[in-house]
Amino acid sequence: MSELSAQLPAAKPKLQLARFRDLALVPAILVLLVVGFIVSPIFLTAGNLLDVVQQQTELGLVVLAEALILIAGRIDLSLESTVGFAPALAVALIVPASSHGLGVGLPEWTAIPLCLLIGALIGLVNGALILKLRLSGFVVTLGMLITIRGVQLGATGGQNLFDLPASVSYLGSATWLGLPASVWITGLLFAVGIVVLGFFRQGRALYAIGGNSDAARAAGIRVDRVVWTVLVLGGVLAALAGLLMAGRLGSVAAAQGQNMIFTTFAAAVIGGVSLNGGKGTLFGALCGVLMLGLVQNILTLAHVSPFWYGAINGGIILVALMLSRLTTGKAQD
Amino acid sequence: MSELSAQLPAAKPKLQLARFRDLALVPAILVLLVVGFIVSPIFLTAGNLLDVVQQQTELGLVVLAEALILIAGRIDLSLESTVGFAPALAVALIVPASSHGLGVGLPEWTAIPLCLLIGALIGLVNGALILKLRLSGFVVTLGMLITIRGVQLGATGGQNLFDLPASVSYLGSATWLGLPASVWITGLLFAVGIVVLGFFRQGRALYAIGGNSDAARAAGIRVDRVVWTVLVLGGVLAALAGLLMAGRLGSVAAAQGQNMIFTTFAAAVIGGVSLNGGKGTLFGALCGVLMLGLVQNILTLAHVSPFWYGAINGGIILVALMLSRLTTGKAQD
Amino acid sequence: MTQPAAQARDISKRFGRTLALDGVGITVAEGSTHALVGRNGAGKSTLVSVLTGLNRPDSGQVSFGGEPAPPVEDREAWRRRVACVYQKSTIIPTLTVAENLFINRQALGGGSLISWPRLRRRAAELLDEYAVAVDPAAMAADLTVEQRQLVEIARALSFGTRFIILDEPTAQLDGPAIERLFARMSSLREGGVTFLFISHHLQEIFEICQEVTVFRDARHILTSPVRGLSKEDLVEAMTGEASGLRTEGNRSPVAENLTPVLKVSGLGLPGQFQEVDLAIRPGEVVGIAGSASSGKVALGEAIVGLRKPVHGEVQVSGRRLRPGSVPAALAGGIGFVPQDRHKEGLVAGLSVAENATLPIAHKLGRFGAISPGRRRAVAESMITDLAIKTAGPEQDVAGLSGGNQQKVVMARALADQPSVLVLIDPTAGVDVRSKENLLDAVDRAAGSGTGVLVISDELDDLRPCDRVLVMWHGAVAAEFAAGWTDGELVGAIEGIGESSE
Amino acid sequence: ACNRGTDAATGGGAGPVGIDLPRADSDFWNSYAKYVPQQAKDLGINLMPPTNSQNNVNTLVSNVQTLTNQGAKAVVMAPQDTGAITTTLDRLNQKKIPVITVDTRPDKGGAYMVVRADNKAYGEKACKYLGEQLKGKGKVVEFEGDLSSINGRDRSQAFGDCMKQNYPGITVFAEPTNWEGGKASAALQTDLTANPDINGIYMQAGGVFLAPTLQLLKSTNHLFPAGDPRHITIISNDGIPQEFEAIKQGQIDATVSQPADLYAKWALYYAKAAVEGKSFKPGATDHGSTIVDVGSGQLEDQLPAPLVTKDNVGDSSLWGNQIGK
Ligand SMILES: Nc1ncnc2c1ncn2[C@@H]1O[C@H](COP(=O)(O)OP(=O)(O)OP(=O)(O)O)[C@@H](O)[C@H]1O
Ligand SMILES: Nc1ncnc2c1ncn2[C@@H]1O[C@H](COP(=O)(O)OP(=O)(O)OP(=O)(O)O)[C@@H](O)[C@H]1O
Ligand SMILES: [Mg+2]
Ligand SMILES: [Mg+2]
Repeated sequence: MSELSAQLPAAKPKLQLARFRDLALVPAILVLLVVGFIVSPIFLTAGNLLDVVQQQTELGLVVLAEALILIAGRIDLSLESTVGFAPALAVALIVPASSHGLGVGLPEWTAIPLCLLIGALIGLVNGALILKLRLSGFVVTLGMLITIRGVQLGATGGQNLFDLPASVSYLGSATWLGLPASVWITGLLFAVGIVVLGFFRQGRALYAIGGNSDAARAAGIRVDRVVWTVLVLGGVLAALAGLLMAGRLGSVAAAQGQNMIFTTFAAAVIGGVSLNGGKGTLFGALCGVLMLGLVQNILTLAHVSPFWYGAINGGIILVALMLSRLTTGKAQD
Repeated sequence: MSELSAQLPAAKPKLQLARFRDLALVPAILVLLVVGFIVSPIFLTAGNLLDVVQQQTELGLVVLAEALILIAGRIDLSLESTVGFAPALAVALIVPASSHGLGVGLPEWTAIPLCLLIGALIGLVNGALILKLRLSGFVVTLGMLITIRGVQLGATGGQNLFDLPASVSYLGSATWLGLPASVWITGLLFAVGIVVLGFFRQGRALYAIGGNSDAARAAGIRVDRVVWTVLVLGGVLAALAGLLMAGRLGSVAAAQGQNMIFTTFAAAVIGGVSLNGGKGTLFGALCGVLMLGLVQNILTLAHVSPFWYGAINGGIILVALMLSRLTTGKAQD
Repeated sequence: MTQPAAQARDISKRFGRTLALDGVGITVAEGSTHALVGRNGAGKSTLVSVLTGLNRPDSGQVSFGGEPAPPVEDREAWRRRVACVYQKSTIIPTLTVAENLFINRQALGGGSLISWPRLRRRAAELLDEYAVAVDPAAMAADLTVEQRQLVEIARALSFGTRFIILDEPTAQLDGPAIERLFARMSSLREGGVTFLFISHHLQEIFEICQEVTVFRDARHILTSPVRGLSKEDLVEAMTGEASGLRTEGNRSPVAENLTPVLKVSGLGLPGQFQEVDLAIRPGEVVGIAGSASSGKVALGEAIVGLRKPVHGEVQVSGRRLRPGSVPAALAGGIGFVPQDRHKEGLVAGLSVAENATLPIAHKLGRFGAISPGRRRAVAESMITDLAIKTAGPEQDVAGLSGGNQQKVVMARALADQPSVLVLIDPTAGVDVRSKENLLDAVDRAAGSGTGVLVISDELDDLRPCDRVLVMWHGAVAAEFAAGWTDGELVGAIEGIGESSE
Repeated sequence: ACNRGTDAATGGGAGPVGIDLPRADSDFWNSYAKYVPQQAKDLGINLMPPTNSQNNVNTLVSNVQTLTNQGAKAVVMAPQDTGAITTTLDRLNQKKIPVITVDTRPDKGGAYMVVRADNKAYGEKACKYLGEQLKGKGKVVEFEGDLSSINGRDRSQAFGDCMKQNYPGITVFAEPTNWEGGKASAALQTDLTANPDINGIYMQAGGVFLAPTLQLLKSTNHLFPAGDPRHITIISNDGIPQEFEAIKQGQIDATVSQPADLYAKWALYYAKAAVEGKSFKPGATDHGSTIVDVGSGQLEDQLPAPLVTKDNVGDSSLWGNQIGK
């Protein structure tokens, strides 16, 4: 779209600031930290900030997944229901019927691999429909979103599954070296993702595909294979997010993950990932996740009226984005 | 994506099928009509089909708005909250404080123009932020979505507004020449939209802008002005949808419109409108709206278990899309 | 004295660290055809965007017929004064050819209501006038590069404006199309229309222009009548050095008995080309010429895996390549330049370095890791080797001038010491001196044993070839050994001459 | 900073007690929110500023974390997603912070006290009322709440089971609505077209479904006052003032009043008692309710949820008659 506009005068700061796009949220986050400190002395304590980080881990993983998919120029709405469906099915295959299971009674240790496998399968099916049948990705994953959430509701009768296998509960509550396991896992995966997307052929391929898939193909990148891999990976990450969430909340709620995709897109796009593909970084996306978490935490600490919560929340987000626009001087898209 | 393959000799059949993209849903809709007939003899009665149409009018207007915006290569998430906010604010400015109004007490007749004006204003502000501040449209309208829904909640104290001005109730329940007013209004607006987008320079400009906005600018189209107009129009249409909904449901619920944007995108994209801009028709979008309505109607008539409703709903949508893909032989995007 | 049709004075324009125009001026006399030349990145296209109101200059003024230019916001007013074929495509792929031709004036003279049948008829007439064989109802996305360019030209000339700018209109056209364009231009000129014409084919300047302005490094160098100027003078003004043009290559002929490095047997793709056999020995440079419909581009694309042939096979160094697979072709040792740099060549948004090293990313580190240092070093050597004008390896490739983008694609093809090079229109939009650089680089590659296939209509590209095959309607119709004359080759390309059918 | 030390609410009294409100966009919960500070004052409780979880379990979890970080000695909450707070309860129990849940019961127990009306009883009351009014015959549309919420599930299940057992002559059309008025309206319209003889409606939330239902009945000519033979018998749940108004006008017949005031009062009462270290046993209470052990020691104070009909709609002790006046 912007072939000619590349000639527009925005070019001036562009060169140096191209990489600042990823840092665009940093000033906004700093301002939020100051605001939070003014609002409440609790805010800047390690405990509170750690809480914020921990609460955002699951969203973080889903955003990680969506950011990968968006960078590769695709879209996946079904991640949201994978977050609920994958752990629900895995747990239901394990726990006895008395705990609302399906009565299959697989061994406990299978919980985590099973859940991740289910996530992978969903990604696989999405990939098949998109790449083999050449259906629109938005439409396929939308249908998938509705379908698998429906299957979850039908299969569990809307019941929460709360007899979690030990491994799942462990994941949700364990602390490793003083930090919650979920923080380690998410942090590590983001670190790996940032390195791979920044410095590995396989990661750069996503940018090439998202930026111009014909050119990527002509450069010898196996476009379909990479896209499929990313979709499967996305499913796995969403399933992992679901595991962490189940573990943290102590059950798989029938509505687990519901409406999450909206926040996911918000975080990714606020963080500079473009819906048109080929642009943005995982670091930016992570900043988006953290920003949303901080705003929410500050609003809670400030005890704003619940009636005005939404308005203030939206207002802060808008102001923060204008701030990041003005500090980096970069037009967004 | 398929730019390379475009050079292949496929060009010939493609030509004729390019316009079939808009008709892609027609076979699927026909199949649904047959299925509906099998499910219930009531289904194919004029009364029932009219019900379906009437129930979809509000969604239809929002889809009309979103389709215009998408075709012009933009996106507006805030339409969803305009559906609630515009009528809520208009009504609150009119009804007395005892009916949860704001105590301003504007005259009753202002309800409809006021509501539409509020919708226009929201579009205007979105346009300013997107075009003047050059913020990302997704992010701006997301922030707007959260903010104005929040303002609605704050201003009304989360109360439903039950005492609607007579004009609003009238709109929601009047029948003109045997058809509900809302059906006339929506049908007429779609007809106008289809004609303008198909046969007027101003309408074609949307396609040009969405297809390649730099080229459109080079061709003398006032890109910014057109986009702004479309955003304002979108706000007005969403406000109108909100009016119809308030009239039909007899109150402005605090959550009116909530989660509607999702279905809106679904209908538009299923109907062949591309998220990348420049593609699709209003007729296609209308087919998308009707298809979703028919599926829902059939499920209601079939009295499927509420627990399996979602799964079956999603499944039908997926199958219908594969069908439309196979019958038109056109890859989607 | 009449006012000049268009005049720009003291125009400066900066893009980030790049000063694209440095106080330049140009005066285009009413009724003349004025050439603008300069090396890649000299600032020609930037001036065009200023003269057409797409870009506001940092300083300086533009006037038309003595009147100051309208504000950039008033696009209609600009369009009344100047029509343009931009270097970058302004075709809207999602619309039909007919609509593209009449974009924003679909109602054909007043009013807003569009009559599609009338529009299609008018479009068909217009296309006929330029002998463009395209269905007006076709989607623009389905056109070939040449067809798109022709549509752009037809559109620009059809406005009825008195001043028309053509930014490298001929770079993607074959000979007959160029001839038709020039014929059309001269009849318009007789009607008093003024042209600003940009091209890297200097003989075209001498053929159709009366005056020429030369830019070098963002500055105005000279404006002079074309008559009395020699090609050497022009090149000297462009390059700033007095060395003459390159003489013919001095590679020694390739031994007959070497085993072919590229062997194409019975290759066929219905509708494009049939039963093509071809063998290229190490160090041999083979050209393929042919008109737009000859199937030469499709053949090249089939060899490199961009298309999947239905019949036959391709062998590189004796190994059969998996058909339709670019990775297989690259792994087999093919390097190539695709026809359309925007579509298949470059990823806008990524840096010059990254674009230049995309196919060799696996060589820049172990286990898929890419060492930024090594990438930078490789890219820097490419930038110096091919004299790519860029702010640095990290610049977004979208910010390069057209010719420099082409050089990046070329650098990439040469990057991996390929055993076979397939070059489709390799020098499109490249300036005279850079063209020599590129062809020298090809020569060097051939000298080290690479078999080269050049698919082009540019006689300059074909001249260094050991032999040139001419394709006609999907089959090889003639073969010329080195030493052919322009006339006989052009005749064969256009299907007059000794075509075998 | 000028704000140090002001976060915990000042003043004497038991506490501080933290309270999280579930949502701000429903009349019922907004009334509850209004009663909370009044009751806290009456009970002499040092109440921290309430948080609001916006109907989102993640927000609830983080709100509770924040409340405890700020020194809450007891926490009152109304988790709409009852499975998803298991871990939170465990954590609070470890910290010896008692939890009172309102309206819903945590799936795995662990609350100091549950204060709720019995949602299964709502469904049953509605079933019995309709069954009797319709004399065991006819067709009834049921607007089911979100089936992934315990209240929607309990009401649906109890209503369905009761109908099946006691009134086999009544056909029930159970419509999934996700608590959305628009969905209910569309489903009712379709059902009425297909079955013009529908003679009963059960809506699981008056706040959401009342206006859409009445408006639809009106525009499709199905709205007749009670007494008219064509009248469709309607029973609702919630007890908001608009339902009372509709009962008075004969548009609907009954509602089960969910006691917002009592929720606030007794939740805070138990919070105070918990801070003071008191303990309770199953059995009748002094306020017309019973404390039940619902399993594994989880105590639940089941407050009375009166059926409101034309006969008692004027009762000024109903919360719906107290607000907005
Ligand atoms: N959008 C942009 N961002 C950054 N630099 C730019 C941009 N557009 C042009 N430039 C730079 O301005 C200079 C002039 O470019 P221009 O396109 O005018 O050259 P040109 O003379 O048309 O070259 P060519 O013959 O290759 O088309 C080049 O160095 C180019 O890199
Ligand atoms: N050469 C330029 N230099 C600086 N800014 C420019 C230039 N050209 C366009 N712009 C800016 O880019 C934006 C788009 O301009 P454009 O000319 O497309 O507007 P438009 O489509 O004519 O709409 P309007 O009706 O608002 O004038 C405007 O904000 C304009 O100010
Ligand atoms: Mg140029
Ligand atoms: Mg050029």
